[in-house]
Amino acid sequence: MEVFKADVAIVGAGGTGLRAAIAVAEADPSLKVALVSKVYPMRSHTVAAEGGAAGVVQDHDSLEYHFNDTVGGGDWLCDQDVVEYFVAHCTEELTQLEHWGCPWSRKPDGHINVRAFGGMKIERTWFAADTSGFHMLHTLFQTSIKYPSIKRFDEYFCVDLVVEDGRCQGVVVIEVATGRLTFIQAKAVIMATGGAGRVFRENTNGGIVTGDGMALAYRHGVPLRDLEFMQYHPTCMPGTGLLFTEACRGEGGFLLNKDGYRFLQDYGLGPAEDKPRNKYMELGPRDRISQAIWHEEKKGRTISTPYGEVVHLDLRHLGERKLRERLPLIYELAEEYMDIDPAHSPIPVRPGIHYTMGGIYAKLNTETPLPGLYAAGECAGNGVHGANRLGSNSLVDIIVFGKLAGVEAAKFSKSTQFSNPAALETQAKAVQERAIGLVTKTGGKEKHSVLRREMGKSMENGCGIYRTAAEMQATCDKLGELRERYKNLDVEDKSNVWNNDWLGALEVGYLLQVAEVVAHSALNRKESRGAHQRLDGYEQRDDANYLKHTLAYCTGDGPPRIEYQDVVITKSKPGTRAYGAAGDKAEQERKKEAGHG
Amino acid sequence: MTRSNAPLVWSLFGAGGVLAALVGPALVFVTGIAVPAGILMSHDLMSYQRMFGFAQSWAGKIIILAVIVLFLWHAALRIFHMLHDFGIHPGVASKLICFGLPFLCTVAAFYWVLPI
Amino acid sequence: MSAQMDKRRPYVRSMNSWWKRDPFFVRYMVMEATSVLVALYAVILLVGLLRLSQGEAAFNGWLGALESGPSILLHVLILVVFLYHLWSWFKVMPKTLPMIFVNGKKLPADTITYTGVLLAVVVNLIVLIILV
Amino acid sequence: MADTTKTIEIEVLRYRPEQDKEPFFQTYTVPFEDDWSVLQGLQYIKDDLDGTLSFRWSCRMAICGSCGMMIDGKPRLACRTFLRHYHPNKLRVGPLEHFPIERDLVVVVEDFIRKLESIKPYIIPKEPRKLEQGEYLQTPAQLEQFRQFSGCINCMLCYAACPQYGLDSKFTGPGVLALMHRYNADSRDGGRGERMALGHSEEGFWGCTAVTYCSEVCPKDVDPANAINQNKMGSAIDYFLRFVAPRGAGK
Ligand SMILES: Cc1cc2nc3c(=O)[nH]c(=O)nc-3n(C[C@H](O)[C@H](O)[C@H](O)COP(=O)(O)OP(=O)(O)OC[C@H]3O[C@@H](n4cnc5c(N)ncnc54)[C@H](O)[C@@H]3O)c2cc1C
Ligand code: SF4
Ligand code: F3S
Ligand code: FES
Repeated sequence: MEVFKADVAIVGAGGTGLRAAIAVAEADPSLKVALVSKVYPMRSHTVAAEGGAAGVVQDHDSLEYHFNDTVGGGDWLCDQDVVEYFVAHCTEELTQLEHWGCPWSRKPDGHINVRAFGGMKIERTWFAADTSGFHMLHTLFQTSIKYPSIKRFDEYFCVDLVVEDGRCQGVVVIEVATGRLTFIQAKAVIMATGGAGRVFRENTNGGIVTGDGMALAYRHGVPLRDLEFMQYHPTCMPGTGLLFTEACRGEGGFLLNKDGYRFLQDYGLGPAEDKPRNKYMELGPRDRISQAIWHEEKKGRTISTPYGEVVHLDLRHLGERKLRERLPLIYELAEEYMDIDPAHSPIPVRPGIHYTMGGIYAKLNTETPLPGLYAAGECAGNGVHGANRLGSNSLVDIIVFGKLAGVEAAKFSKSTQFSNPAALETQAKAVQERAIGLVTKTGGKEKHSVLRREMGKSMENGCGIYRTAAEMQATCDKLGELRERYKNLDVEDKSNVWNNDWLGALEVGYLLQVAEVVAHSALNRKESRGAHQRLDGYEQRDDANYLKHTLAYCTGDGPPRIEYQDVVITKSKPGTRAYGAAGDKAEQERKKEAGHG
Repeated sequence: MTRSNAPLVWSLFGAGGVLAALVGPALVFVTGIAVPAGILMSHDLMSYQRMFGFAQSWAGKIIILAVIVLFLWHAALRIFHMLHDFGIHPGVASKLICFGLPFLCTVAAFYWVLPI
Repeated sequence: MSAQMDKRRPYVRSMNSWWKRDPFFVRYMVMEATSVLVALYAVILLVGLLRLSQGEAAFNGWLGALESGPSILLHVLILVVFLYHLWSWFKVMPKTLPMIFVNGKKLPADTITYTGVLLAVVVNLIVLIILV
Repeated sequence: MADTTKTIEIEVLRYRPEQDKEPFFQTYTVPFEDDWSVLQGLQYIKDDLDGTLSFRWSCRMAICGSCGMMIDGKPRLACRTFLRHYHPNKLRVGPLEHFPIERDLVVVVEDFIRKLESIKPYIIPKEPRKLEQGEYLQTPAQLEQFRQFSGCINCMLCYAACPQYGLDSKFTGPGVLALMHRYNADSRDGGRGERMALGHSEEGFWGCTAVTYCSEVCPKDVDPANAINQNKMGSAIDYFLRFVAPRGAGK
């Protein structure tokens, strides 16, 4: 088996992985970086992000506001030390991207322009029209080419970590073009594999967002944290789940029910005004809006379509000119995919799974409990987003913590030596055999596409916007069944060259494991918080028992073991999470209280 | 990377292309259709005397040269590309044909028009 | 493992008659082919020049040849080709100019093309008027 | 989901290097909905009819650039081309032209990536700036000078459209040259001189014969033909100026 030695191996070349790679290269050009990605870097799903990235720039804004929005938005499940670090580094990282060439939209005077985003008190979302993630990713990819120490492994699929002596010492990868396996021996490994939205059926995520890194870390004993918090985005295309960015609402779009009524005012987000107002109405947080749509459906005030119930995203009043300038991609999506001209008709939308708040348990400095393994970006559960991520916080999460992971992994790799490859190679060979065994095995009966579909459906039934114990239990049972059936898999394609039937089978294996963690973590959390909302007697937030992170541990061939861990609270005591006029009132009261106390 | 010498011919190609668009149709119509067929215009327009007189003036010489030479070079580059497009890759032979001939014609044009 | 490497066997397709594959390419080739008649016209003029330099009799011979039926037909064809050249030249023009901004908006390609065509038509007419 | 009544025949070019000597067409009958893209049709084939069919895809929303292929002879993104436009006729799908076929609809793209890497596609600062100094100022008008060219999703449709690339793959090609122009035209950048050696060469701008089909097929209106051809004049001027002022503009 081929062996490649790297000081730092990075799995994933989305925004996180690329930023980490550059950070290692800048920290010490003599460190060799292996940057692995199952797709060419610019295909990574960061490319799909539309709306923008948050960083405080306006004079009347402050880090404290950004902190409060994030912690409140996360329903106080955020680790506040992490959030403090985060908000303090967003702007600097966005400026760094500007220096590297990112074409951020500008004000007439040449300064960065910012737009409003849901749940944010002040406009602080940097944007490049509505292709912000695309531009960030390409800027990072192209900049990474400058550094000769970064050796890319494009279209190499990671099948496992190699753990020896209690530390992570490398990864085993499949070269997609040849089916050949390579062992990348590394002193430190960074996981940057992105989210797991594909455990659900209707979602905004790309086909590659299959939670691979989470499952791999989990198998090696690293707990997955807070995975029950899966974000529904309220405005997705019925059927495909493609996203209409929150910026649609940031620019002033309305959400209407079947009577043309701005229903959000009935859900504590009002009063309704014509102009967008931060944290009011359509600029409320995603979880609240998705939940409101769910209630509208129950009240029979939504519109029926072949793809389910929808509400209307109304952009007509913004006018074609502004739409073409600020939301060109959205315009195109509506026109091409739905045959709708958003300047003249409202767009039917429904909630779809969008973002994985939880992930591989990582501390503030991105290290995981497994020495030598770091995690950052959407695959990490570092506690920055709590129970609900605010729009435009993720694109900064990936660069702030991507960079930090690079710096930390570089430091770690310098403090350690390569160990004797012999023992590692035995392990790597075993991994190889297992991976190849999946293809060469005959007599299986199950198709991975079938398992994937059943999983997605079951997740939607049990772990949707609102959850009950009975439904969650049914999903847990179903996932247990799928876990068993997976053992009886048959991979139809037996070839070596570009066999993505094989890779698809591996991905379904990852997905099933992550799905099980999501479902069991959800079932065990007997309260409602952020994106986890229950209808079976646990409708309230329960800080006494559940102001805690979920930690899910792998138990081998079975459901996860669930443990809990305290949330780090530094300066923001859990309060009422309110938006609209109620939010203003709550804030005033909090201030008063702080003044008295 | 070696610098391409394409700009030499390309400049002439471009100039020829513009000229062919701006005056080509009118010229073809006059010299090839209207005058010879006597439609709308009299034969006199292209009589030996008029033409000779025209070619005697410096302005005349320049116009004649510009039209003939630039048209030729405009065509030369396209023909060169076409050979390539048909799978005859740029080699000495195709360069000789595509650029050698127009070069000879250019020399000839100068040689013939200057003494007039 | 190098045995597996050999399994990769990229297949390279032929470019034979590529220009027949798409109407767009056919149009491109027609545009390129205009050059043959442009060259022919230049050569006709060049011969005229030679004849002019050889004296009146020679020149009249050339004029005579122009008056023949086939020659006139050929020139009609050449005229068509020049007109197509005119059109296609300005059709490509927007690609060859740097972007032009008017009031912060990019000048649309069609505007450039039509302006060019209009200009060419006017210049051709002026030439005609001068000559007549 | 709505009732599926319509079906369409999709002929897919298959090539499995380990068993096929050369590519051949295989026909699949696919039930579809009106809003289905060609990509969804292929996914249906892969999931339900034939798991051995290989193709690249990810975002489904015309932004990742993975799913470029020849659809009825035209280079298109499969995720942004809809089956209803072909129904009731059948539909032919093949791998992108001008690239070697790796397998089925997957082409070898290493050449493209190598080219992309070769043009220094990153800011080479005109004036270095520290993070503490904040962002470079860039007016919307300056942004407009390159914004369009920065929209390239690397889908390579333009390469499948460009016969000059097909005839001679040494030509750097539309997408990458557009990217080169994108950096040259950025007010923050001072690296034009370093990049133009390639630009001035036969492999650069001069390999283009202005076919312009590249711009026609580009799904993001990058207009690579413009990026290339607007540089020819400058390159030509530079060619001649060199003799007048040997250390002349732009090198
Ligand atoms: C449609 C959409 C719109 C969004 N809009 C916004 C927004 O406006 N603002 C915002 O802040 N956030 C937004 N987000 C969220 C944000 O884009 C993502 O959270 C973020 O980009 C994730 O980046 P990442 O680098 O962690 O992962 P990704 O970009 O997903 O990269 C993952 C990488 O891991 C690699 N990988 C995965 N598994 C393997 C394996 N087994 N082997 C090898 N490589 C592997 C992949 O190839 C890829 O390179 C949006 C998300 C979506 C889906
Ligand atoms: S220029 Fe257009 S067609 Fe070419 S790769 Fe870029 S986006 Fe695709
Ligand atoms: S198609 Fe090719 S030849 Fe030039 S204009 Fe486009 S690169
Ligand atoms: S799947 Fe991403 S461009 Fe088509």
